[in-house]
Amino acid sequence: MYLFSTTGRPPGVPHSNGLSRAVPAFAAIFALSRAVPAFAAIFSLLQADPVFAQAASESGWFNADRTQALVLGIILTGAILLYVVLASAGRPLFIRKIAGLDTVEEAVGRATEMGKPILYVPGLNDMDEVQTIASMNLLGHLATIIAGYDSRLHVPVRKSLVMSVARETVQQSYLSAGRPDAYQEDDIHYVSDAQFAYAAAVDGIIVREKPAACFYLGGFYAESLILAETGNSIGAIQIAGTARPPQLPFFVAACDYTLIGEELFAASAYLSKEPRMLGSLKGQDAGKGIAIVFILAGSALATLYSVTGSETVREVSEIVLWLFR
Amino acid sequence: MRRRIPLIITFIIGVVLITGYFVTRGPFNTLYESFSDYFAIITVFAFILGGGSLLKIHLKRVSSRAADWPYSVVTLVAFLVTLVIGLFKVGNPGGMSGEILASGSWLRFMFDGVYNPLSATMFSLLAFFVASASYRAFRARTKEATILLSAALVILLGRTPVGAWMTAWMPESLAFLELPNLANWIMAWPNTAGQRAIMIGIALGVIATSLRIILGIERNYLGRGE
Amino acid sequence: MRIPDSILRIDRRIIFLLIGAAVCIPLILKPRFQDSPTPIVQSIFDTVERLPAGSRVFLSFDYGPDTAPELDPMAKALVRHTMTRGHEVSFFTLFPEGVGQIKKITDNLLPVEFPDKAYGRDYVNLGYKAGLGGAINTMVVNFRTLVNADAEGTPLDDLPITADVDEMVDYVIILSLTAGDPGLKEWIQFAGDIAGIPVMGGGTAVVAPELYPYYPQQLVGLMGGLKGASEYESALVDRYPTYRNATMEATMRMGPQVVTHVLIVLLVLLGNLAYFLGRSDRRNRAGRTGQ
Amino acid sequence: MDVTLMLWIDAALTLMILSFLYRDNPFYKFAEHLFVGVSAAYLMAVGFWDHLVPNLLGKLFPSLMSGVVPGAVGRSPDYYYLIPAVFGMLLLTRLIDRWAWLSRWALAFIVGGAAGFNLPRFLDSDFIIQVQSTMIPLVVLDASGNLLWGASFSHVVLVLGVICGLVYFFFSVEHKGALGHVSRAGIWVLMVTFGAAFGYTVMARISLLTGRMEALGAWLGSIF
Repeated sequence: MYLFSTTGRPPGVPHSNGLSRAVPAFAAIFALSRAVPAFAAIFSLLQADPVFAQAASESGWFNADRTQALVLGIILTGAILLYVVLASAGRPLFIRKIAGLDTVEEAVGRATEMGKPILYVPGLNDMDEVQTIASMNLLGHLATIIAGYDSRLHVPVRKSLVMSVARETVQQSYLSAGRPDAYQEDDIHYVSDAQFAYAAAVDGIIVREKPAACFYLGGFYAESLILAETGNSIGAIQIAGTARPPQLPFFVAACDYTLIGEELFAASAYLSKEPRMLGSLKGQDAGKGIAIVFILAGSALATLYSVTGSETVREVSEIVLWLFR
Repeated sequence: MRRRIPLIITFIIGVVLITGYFVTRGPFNTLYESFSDYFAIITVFAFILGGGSLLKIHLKRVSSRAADWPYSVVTLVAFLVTLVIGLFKVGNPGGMSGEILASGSWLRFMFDGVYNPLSATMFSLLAFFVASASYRAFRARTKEATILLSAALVILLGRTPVGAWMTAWMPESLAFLELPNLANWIMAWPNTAGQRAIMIGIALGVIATSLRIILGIERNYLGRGE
Repeated sequence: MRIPDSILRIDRRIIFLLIGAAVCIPLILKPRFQDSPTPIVQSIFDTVERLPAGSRVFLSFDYGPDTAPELDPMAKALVRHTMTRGHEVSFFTLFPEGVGQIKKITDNLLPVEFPDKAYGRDYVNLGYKAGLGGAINTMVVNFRTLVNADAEGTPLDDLPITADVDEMVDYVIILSLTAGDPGLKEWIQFAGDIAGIPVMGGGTAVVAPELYPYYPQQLVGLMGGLKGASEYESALVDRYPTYRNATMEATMRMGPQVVTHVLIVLLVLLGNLAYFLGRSDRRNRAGRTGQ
Repeated sequence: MDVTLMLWIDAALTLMILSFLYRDNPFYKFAEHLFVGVSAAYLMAVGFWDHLVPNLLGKLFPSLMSGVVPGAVGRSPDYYYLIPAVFGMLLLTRLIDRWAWLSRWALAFIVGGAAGFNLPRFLDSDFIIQVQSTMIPLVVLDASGNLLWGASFSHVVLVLGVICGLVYFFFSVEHKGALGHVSRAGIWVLMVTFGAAFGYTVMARISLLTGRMEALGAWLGSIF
């Protein structure tokens, strides 16, 4: 069983302040509204605008076509928020095992035995992409494992911002593993912003250094197949993951393990044990549950109607399916 | 200041845009219309930022004589020349009020003569790599990979007339097994099912991420530290 | 070295040469293949066909030169079809590179094949707008805020074709040729599902599979890659035999497509054969040495 | 511009890039760096003239811009557009190290904007309507009430396929027992999907090469 309890909380944050700790925007607005009465000012300005004043006086503000979206939106966002707040408050949330993550340790061990490096490619995107953020979490975890062994971690990157975040992350991991001496800053380096130049350079690294394990985790584009093929040809253990569906076939076919779409984010939450990520994931699962239940109910009713042609069934289904129009 | 203001901006923009979706009129709707327009304008500045960063990176490389610095000179010259041609509409028959890519303008030449072959050829390289990857890396190693490969082969053959020739001998009663029909069926049903499952999953992921961003729970995009 | 291993280790430049040959030879020999439209393509054709003459059509070129070989044939087929049917077409793009793609049509195709069609009356170029999905949103909530003039800067009111266009819903259909992000997905999310304007179009073969879940509820029809374009061309030639002698690019390009597909299938099969033979070979050897 | 000259430049640049297939070399590097420079400037120029000039400058400074924006003649300035102008300038502060933190304000606008746009649209188009489109009868009958085997089978594949796929992406439950089997079926559906995606991707890449080879053919044709 993989139960994570998240009892630790940052120092200096009182436990009672649960909501505004979980939701920093509220905290920021509360703080600001105490200091600067800008909001009141903005809104009084808006009221003075004749366009606003006229628009406000008309009736029928709500777009009735979107009632269902509103109801479902409230349910879904409510579920996500609820779990985020619960997780932040220290409630343990379960998350399933993700295939591939268990092999990480084995892959690192093998690399150490063979005296070969480990290659980590964090994808093409910059830090504004969720996939890159997830990738950095995974890199941090991997670095902690590597620090325990004696192997080299090589991280070529495409964006300078990603490079600085990756360096910070890896250094932190080595530090927490008690091996700050093993950290080599130059092993995490910028290559090129150009897609194919980057791919060609990483290709060259794979062929020359023959890493024992290659990790491709993050947002990948057309270069995915070039990297996966080359890694495959030197016989490295390959673990890949991306949330970009067009690139998944190449990873699935050429790598030993592939994290498919959301699994990348789940893996990052699974390893980082970040309560808000875990809570959010749980809330998304609630959404999938809603989808499954309604698909089952909807198809069952549609089938029943198609077979019986009964008006009653149709009426019942209309009530049940109102939420999905 | 450095942390709070961005969180508040994100919150206000996010809330206004979501509310504007449900509300048809009133101040929120006016704000919604304006923010939507402003959003588009600000994204243009991202191109300018892109050009600026490019200039900065390559100037640095040239001045520090980094490896391959002469190529940075190529980038710089290409960038500046194209920029001047584009911003001043050099050679444009309509002058400064002419259409940006008007026939005869120098920018049109840069687009048709330089940009077009470079970008098209860059992508066509993938045809070679995809073939080589198919040969060297696509193995039916596991049950999953076998399913993937089988579906891929049906699509590859079924989407060309070869597939029709290969299975033309099939009796009428088995017409649905002819490769083109099988390929179309895979696209219409199992592919739709799989894509839809992924789509619903991604939609929930986007909803959760957007919510976390608007509420300031997710703020990695602001960078770490100060 | 055993035979399977040597087959697996061939220099990949040999495969590159094979692919090059598989593309070039059919281009020289020019074989022509008969195609027929699948329902998902036919429904686009039927929609364009059924619209009353003079319908206002919005055609967005959401791609650049990198994917032009797939999407240009679709653009040409759609322009030929809409012009033949007498629709009024507004060209637009969400890609800066799309500006050049539009110009290829307005400079090279329209004046040659449709000399009687006039700019500003039968078609107009609205140019490029930034903002991705946000741009579409602005057009839906207030069209004139975003688009107040054509690409030359002429105000919309001064052009007969757009003088009456005040809102996005003044267009009866939105067509997009999609290379990625933004494209048909955004047109569906921000315009089709919101304003109720039917959306259809074409996508590169890379993006097409992802768009299938929208069909047929949210997406009227979809041309997927060169094959989809070739199907549309065949539908067009079938209905309007005058086009029988026009250059049908997608149909022409299907020749290399056929040969390379077969080559790649053979490569995959050969690679797997060598892999499995080599694997049992390796296993036997390992058994003999007692490892 | 001279057509023959264009063909030659086109062919030369195409061959420079293709030379990468043999191995990385100075010609490829030259072409690649040229591409990076030209494309960045092209994006800026088109973004400036097609969007910034009519949609920002024309609204802020109509009289100044009347030469290039005919529609701006006689309009009075709309000062609300100072808001996007300021945010845009803030975005550019990232280029100056000391002020770079200010660009977060503009980034916050873009990220918040994307989040605000996406949340309701993905909810509606990619969640609600997708669920609704999957609520289809598992048994399809024709007009006279006979069972249509093919159509019914397809419907079952779609409904069960979506459900199994969704179960695979369930993270808060262990995939054991019955759920494990469903999730396993889900991964198979996903594999068929990826197979289709692979086939289509191959198709796409080949098409692009065909286009390039045609261009080279035109060049060769002009020589011989």
